[in-house]
Amino acid sequence: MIQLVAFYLFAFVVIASAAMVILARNPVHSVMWLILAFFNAAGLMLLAGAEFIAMLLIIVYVGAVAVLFLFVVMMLDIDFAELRAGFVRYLPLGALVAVIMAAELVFAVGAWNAGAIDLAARAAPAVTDKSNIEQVGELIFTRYVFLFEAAGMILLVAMIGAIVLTNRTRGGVRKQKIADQVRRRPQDATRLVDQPTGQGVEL
Amino acid sequence: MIGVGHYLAVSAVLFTLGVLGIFINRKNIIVILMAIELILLAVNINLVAFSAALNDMVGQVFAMFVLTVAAGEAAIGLAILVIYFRGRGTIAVDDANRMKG
Amino acid sequence: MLSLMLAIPAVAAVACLFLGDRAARWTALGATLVTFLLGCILWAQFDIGGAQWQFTERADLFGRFQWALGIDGLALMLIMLSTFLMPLCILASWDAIKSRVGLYMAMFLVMETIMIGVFAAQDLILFYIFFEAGLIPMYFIIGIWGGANRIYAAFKFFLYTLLGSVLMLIAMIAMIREAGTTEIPVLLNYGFPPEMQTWLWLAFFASLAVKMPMWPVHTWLPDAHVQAPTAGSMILAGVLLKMGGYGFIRFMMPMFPEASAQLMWVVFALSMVAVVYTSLVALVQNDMKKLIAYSSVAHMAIVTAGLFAFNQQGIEGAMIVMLSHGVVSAALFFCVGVIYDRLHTREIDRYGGLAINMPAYALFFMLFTMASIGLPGTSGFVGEFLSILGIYEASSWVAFVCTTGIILGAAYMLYLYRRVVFGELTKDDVKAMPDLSPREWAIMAPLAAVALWMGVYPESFLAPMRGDVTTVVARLAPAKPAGDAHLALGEGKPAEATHGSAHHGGGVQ
Amino acid sequence: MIQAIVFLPLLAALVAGLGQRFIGNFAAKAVTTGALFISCALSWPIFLSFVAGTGEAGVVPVLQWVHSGALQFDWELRVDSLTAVMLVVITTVSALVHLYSWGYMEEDPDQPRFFAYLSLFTFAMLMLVTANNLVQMFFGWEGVGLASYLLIGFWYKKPSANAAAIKAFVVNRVGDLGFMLGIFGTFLVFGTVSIPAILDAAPGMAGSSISFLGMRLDTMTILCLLLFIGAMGKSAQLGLHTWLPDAMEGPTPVSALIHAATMVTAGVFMVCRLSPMFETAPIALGVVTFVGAATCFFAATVGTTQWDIKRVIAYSTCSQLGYMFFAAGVGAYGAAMFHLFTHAFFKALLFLGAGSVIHAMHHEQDMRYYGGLRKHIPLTYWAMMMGTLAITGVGIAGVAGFAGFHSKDGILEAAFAAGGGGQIAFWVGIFAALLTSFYSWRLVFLTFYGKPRWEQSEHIQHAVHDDHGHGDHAHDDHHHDSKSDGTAGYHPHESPWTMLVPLALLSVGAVFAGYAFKYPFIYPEQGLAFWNGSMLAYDAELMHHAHEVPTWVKWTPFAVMALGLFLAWNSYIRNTELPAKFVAQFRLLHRFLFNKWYFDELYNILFVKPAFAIGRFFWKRGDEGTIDRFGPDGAAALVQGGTRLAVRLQSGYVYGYAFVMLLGLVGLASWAMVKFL
Amino acid sequence: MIADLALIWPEMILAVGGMVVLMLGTYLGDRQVGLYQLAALLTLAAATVAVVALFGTNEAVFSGTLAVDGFGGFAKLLIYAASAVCILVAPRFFGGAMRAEYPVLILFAALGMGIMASSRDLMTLYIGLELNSLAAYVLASFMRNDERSSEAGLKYFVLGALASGMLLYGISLLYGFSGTTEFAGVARAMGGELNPGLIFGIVFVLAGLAFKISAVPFHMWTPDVYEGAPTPVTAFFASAPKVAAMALMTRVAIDAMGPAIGAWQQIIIFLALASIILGAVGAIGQKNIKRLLAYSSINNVGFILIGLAAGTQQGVEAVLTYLLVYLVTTVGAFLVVLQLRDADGNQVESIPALAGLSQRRPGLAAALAVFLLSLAGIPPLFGFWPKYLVFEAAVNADLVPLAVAGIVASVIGAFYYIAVIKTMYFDEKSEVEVTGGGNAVEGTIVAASALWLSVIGYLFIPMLGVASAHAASVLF
Repeated sequence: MIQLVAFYLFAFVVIASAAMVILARNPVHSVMWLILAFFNAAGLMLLAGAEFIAMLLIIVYVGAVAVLFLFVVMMLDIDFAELRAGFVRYLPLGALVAVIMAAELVFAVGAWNAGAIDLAARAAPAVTDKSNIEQVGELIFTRYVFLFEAAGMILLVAMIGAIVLTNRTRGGVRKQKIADQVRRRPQDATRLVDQPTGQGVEL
Repeated sequence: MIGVGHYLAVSAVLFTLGVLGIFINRKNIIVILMAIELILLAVNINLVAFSAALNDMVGQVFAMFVLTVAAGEAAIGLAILVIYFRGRGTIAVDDANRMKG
Repeated sequence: MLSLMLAIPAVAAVACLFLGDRAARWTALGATLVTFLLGCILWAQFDIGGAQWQFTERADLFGRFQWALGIDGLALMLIMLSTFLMPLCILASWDAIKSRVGLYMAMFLVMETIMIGVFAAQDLILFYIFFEAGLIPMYFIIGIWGGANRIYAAFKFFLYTLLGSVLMLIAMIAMIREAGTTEIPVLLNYGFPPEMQTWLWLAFFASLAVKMPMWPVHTWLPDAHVQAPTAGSMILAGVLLKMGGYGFIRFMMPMFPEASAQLMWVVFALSMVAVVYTSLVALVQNDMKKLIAYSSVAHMAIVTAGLFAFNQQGIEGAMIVMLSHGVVSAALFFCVGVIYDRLHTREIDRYGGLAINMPAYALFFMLFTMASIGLPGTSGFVGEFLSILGIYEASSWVAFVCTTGIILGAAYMLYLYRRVVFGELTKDDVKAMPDLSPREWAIMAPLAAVALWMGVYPESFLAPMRGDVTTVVARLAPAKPAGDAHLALGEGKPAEATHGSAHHGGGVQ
Repeated sequence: MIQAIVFLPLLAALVAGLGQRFIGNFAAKAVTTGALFISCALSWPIFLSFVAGTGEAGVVPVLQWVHSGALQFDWELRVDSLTAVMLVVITTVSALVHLYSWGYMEEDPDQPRFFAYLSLFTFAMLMLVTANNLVQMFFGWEGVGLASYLLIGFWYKKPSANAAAIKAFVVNRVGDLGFMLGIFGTFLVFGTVSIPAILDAAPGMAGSSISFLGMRLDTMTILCLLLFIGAMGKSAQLGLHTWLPDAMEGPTPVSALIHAATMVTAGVFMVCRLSPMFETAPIALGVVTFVGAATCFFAATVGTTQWDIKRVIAYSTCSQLGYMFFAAGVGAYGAAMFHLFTHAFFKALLFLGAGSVIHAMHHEQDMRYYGGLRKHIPLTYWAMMMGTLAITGVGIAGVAGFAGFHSKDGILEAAFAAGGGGQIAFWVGIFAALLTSFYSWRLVFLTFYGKPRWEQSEHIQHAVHDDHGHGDHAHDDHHHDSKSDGTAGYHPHESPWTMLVPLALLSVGAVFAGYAFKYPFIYPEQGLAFWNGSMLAYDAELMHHAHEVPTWVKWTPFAVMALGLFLAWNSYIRNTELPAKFVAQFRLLHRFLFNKWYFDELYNILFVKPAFAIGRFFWKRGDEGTIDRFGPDGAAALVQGGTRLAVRLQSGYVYGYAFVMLLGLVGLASWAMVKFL
Repeated sequence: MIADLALIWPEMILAVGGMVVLMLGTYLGDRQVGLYQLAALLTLAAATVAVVALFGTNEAVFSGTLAVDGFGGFAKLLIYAASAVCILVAPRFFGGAMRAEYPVLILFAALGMGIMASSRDLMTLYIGLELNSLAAYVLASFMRNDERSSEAGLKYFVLGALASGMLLYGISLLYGFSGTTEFAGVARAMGGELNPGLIFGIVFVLAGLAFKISAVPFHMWTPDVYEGAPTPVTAFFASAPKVAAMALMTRVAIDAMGPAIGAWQQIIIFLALASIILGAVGAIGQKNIKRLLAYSSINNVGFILIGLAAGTQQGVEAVLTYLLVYLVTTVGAFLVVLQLRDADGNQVESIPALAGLSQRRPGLAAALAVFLLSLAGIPPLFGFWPKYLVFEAAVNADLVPLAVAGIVASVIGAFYYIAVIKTMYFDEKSEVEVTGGGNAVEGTIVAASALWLSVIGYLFIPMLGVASAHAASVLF
């Protein structure tokens, strides 16, 4: 019973906050709504018994992604007043299509029936004597080790990408260059000037 | 135990909201990126729900990968957004149509 | 031998791309002459009455299909036509083409390879490759060296004919699937199911009718001819159109005899319309090339009708019309080219009175005009006579209409001739035009000689084809519908009906 | 020998035509004329041998032509009495015309070409008459058509000449349509185009029927009718006659040779050659008779109103050809050929005479501007008299007469004897004879009698003016004086001997040809011997009956001739106002006749103008307006429209793109749902 | 597990090689471009050798998540070759501005594509795809100071993310309704009664993959991204990912959805025809050669899909052959585009500026003409042959109406190819002095591929036939 209540609560909040994400005028608010949505989604997952994923969701999404969003929103220094409000002109049509899609999807998933599924096909049936995180860990280090490594490559690419795109050497930043300092000779730095009277020094 | 159908319905609605968020939005591109996160969230809920229903761990592993990728995607997406903003000085969706036809 | 004939122009074409103008001209001329010589040897060595396929070559180069060449009499004649016209085309563009000569000559040589390839291919896919490939050089020839509206014409030519051809490709695939082979000689004797034949026939028809061209898909031809340079028109009318006719007799008729018989009426109907329609259109043209282009359509309509007469005379006649038209229309286009080179207009009204200052030209032009009209003793007659005679056996209506077309043919050609060659020489620029140069003589004379030769002693041309035509006729014989003549012998006929209508008919006539 | 007769002219034509630049004018003329005289000299012995009964019909093969399945025909030369008749007619007239042209064409710069054309024509005509198969006959048929076209348009600078040439060719082509269809049908029925084979098999086909253009018709009738259409075209029979008067645009020798003596009689020749075939088709023969008689009448009526001297003779020719056809139609082929034979002489004579007049009158052809020429050009006058006497058929029944008398009377008697439709033809013929006499004498009177009326002629004025320019002013008075006598100071000169010799020789023919050869041609027994083996269905019995017609029948032609003579004399000598009054009285009738029954106008409205209009319609509305517009251009426009749409779709807005993707997704999903669930 | 490592040499080489180049770049800075280039090329070469060495193996490794077989090998060879060319031509394009990350990203993208082509598990599919995609997003906006480049990256990213969302959603459905992510397991589920979940899974997965191969209506990003991305990157996008995605799609369709052919065949047919027509129609009137080639790639993808629609081994062979020939052609075409520079050395992308190119640079114009006509599939150019094969496959699979529609639509496509040729050959010289010119390597590649495509290619038909048949047989 409490589960049911919790489920409906989480479900309602996650949907409502998702709607607010796309409807909010201020992007900062959107990020906030997004975080709320993530929290509630994590709750849903907990209810489903996926503790590890639920935690991951909060750590990765809320802890990293959403913060990143917030950071960028702030960093870009957007003039929110200038942002045009409102929606595209084919919103009604778009909304209609979206509703149709939602209906179809609900219809499709509604057809799910455990009996029709060949449970023998499952690659990693869950067992009760191991914790959720243990089972996930076992899988990713055995069966899915290749993909785990590949996922690492993805993160590497993301890193490289983010750096290569946004990193730039700014002018005016002073940086210690040891080699230059060592290589420096007096004649490079000093100049002997026969200074005529009545004129300033030209540096 | 709540039926898997409930989860799936929630996920379907989330997915739809995410998709809707991409194309009805004229305000700025960041919201589009967030909509994408919503879509991925919907997928994750799906995977977890199925995983639970099937009593199979693969779905959860998959969800983990999706999370990983989503993080990477967000990073790259924001990076592109940043350089776009640097070049253009705006992130309004309406302005990103230098190329068309 | 055939491979050599394909290789010589191809190699020369590559060479021309890298040569200077002068060298390119001579290379092209040399290569085409050598190819013509080889063609003559081919003809001389062709064993009339021997095996159906001669000079066959096979090399399994492509895995899925073969490099298979070989000719029968029909192909031989068309190859001869191509190789004969080619040096003349090169000569015809000797002075007229001044820019990018190397490319031009290369395109013509490629064209020659392609034409020989089309007629010599013994593999369905190989045939298709050659058949389609012809579009490219022609596209360049029209587009680069053509007239003012060349772009439109080039595009129309390219896309129109391409659209036709692609359907044929699908049909070919279906044939290969059904028969399990790409070899034309085998396919020729394969019995396709009648239901399938109809579809295959229609697909081939779509392609070949455009190529031919038949009414109402002929409109690319006037545009292409008008805009093409002289030699381009010569080769277009001389050989390229014949690919359509060749396709009819090589593929559609022997491979789909039942469908051919069933759909004969389509061909007949379109041919009848074409003969009258295009002749009337030709009558009102102001552009010389357009007029001749329309006349080509009318002639080709006689070819199609003749082929579908399904008898020896009709088919042999149609083949002779093709050969004759190849020579005569090429000659006529060259006639136009000669004066176009001098005055740079194709408008008929700009000329007049050429007989005065260009008597030799007038003579040749007259000869070709007459050959085009089908005057007995010229090549045009033998073909038209035979084919319409054949058609008559199949349908007196079609024969009647085709013959009507011949009257109109006389009208528009003579009208053209009159406006260009006869009349007073009033215009100063026309007056200043010199008569034929030796180079032009060298082009006109062989064409004239062949036109007359074919008219007086067509046996040279008929003999190699006879056996092959017989084969086709035999193949068609089971499906052949009865003609509409229905000769009823005997005295027992009720006299009153016969007499009454006979008298009436006579009165009308 | 026959090869020499046929091919010498061709050789000469080639030499003169192609080699003119190298051998010069004189040589070209000499070669062609010489060749023709040799041909002529070789032809007469052949003819005479047949007359004498020693000639042997035979076929000389020359070259293989076309062998296509069952259809086989070769180049062959057939000689028999029918051919022999034509040979002498052709070679003789042609040789004389060649000679005549030396004088007539003297001032023309293009003489070699002219002579080459003449010889070429002769060759084609000879090929026609020596044909042993229908296709070779068709070759000759078209060959003479070509030569006729070239010669009519010989003065190619004249637009009217060009128009006439094209008209001649095209109208002939209409006839050829029938001829060709006839050949096709013949082949279909008999499986051969060899004339002897066809004629052998023809009787066996009597009574059979065949479908033609969806109609079921008697085989022989339809074949003969189709072939006859060809004959109508070439022989300018009613309906397809319009080209002949216009053909007078050509030089006069051409008119004499082609449009009087030889080519136009090819139709008659063909009907005679195929007579065994026609004999199996009574209905077709009826049509031949009808058309012949109608032409005979029609042309004669028109001939009475024309002013152009050559046109009068042209209509006369047309009319005479009508005679020949109805003779053939009633079965009197011998008589038809006889008239062809004699007609060749006197009509060529008339034309050449007219040419001589025209030559003398500086190319004036309008008889209104002639008059009183008898004294100026007496030799021509006498030659024309001979011709006129021959054509009008002056002679005493049962005794002797001019050439035309024998042949025309032969026809009329045979027609009368044939009964049935022949009787009607007889009366038409009689009436036409009256008109013939009238217009022939009218021509003579207008030209040679009365006062000179030359001063109104532009040609004469032109000539005089040219002379005047060269002469000196002292003659001015004289000039002025002479104007009052209608001569405008112009003095016609008799033609040179090259023109007069042919006139003289033809006069001989016009006077004696009838009497000399009437036995082999139309007398029952001699005819049978003469025509034997020549594939001509000679009906000795009919000829027998023809000789036994009532006396009034034999005399009527003469009577109407006399009546015609009187009328002409009355109108043009005695009371020169009469014609004008008559015209005023019967304005409509005159206009109708003067305008040649409005055939040209009718054809113009019916065929020529619609052809151009329809052509233009097909071109602009059909090709450009429909086929191109909805075909290639339409497709192109459609694609362009698609392009615009695609470009609009590609708006550059990311949300638009997303929307399209979503639409695609939802569309596919919905489709799959509907399809599979 | 350790034994499995011996079978993924290509992947390991690429991963290690990529990281090595990355390290080199970090320590040596952006100056040693030649070195990175060389290292990357060597890596690719080594990977290629590894692929070739593995020919003939047909095994599933890592618990069946990855396949090592001829099909993947075939695709990988194409991918590596295209990647190599795109690395090869980059320095000239970027001038001094090329950074070490470029070859690294290409290598990682190639790694991802290799994983895509070898995947036999939905999870592998996704990881491979994303590895490739993320690298591609970065590459598209690689010229970060160029507004068009960043906009291209942005669009590619947003739409790509949406597409992978669709794909993922579909995958989740397939997983949920079949209980497994393995292709074989999914196929088993498909063999039973189809339910809405599977159907929607099919639709969503195909839609996601269609985005990668830019099939209509999921092509919208293509023209803009192709135009905006740096030209070597565009060349890369037009070649390697197409091969990978197409190979992946083929695998998914045949291996995972094989029994449900009735459900996906119609979808593929729709995608095919829509791509052919829209690709052709959209290309007409384009003024930018890169954009034109983008539409051309859409158009060609349509033809490839016809081969897939057949769903037979012959169809898959046709797809593979088509991919090979298409790759050569399109890379060649982009190499030509790369060589086009005006007098100031700026890239020329405008088609009208090409007017008279045949006189200024006859060789280059001829090569481009060959490529374009080959793309149009006009014989005797070799581009005809794969077109023939796909239509043959379609006809043999009783899809005659599809073949007819496709081939008729191909005529529309021919229009814009010959329109470019018209500009180069028929028009008067343009005002822009297009000089063109490249180094010997580029010239050789262009010349060789043009020559191969002109007629010589036909001699390779037996070889291609054997290779593609071997590769395709894996799936059946």
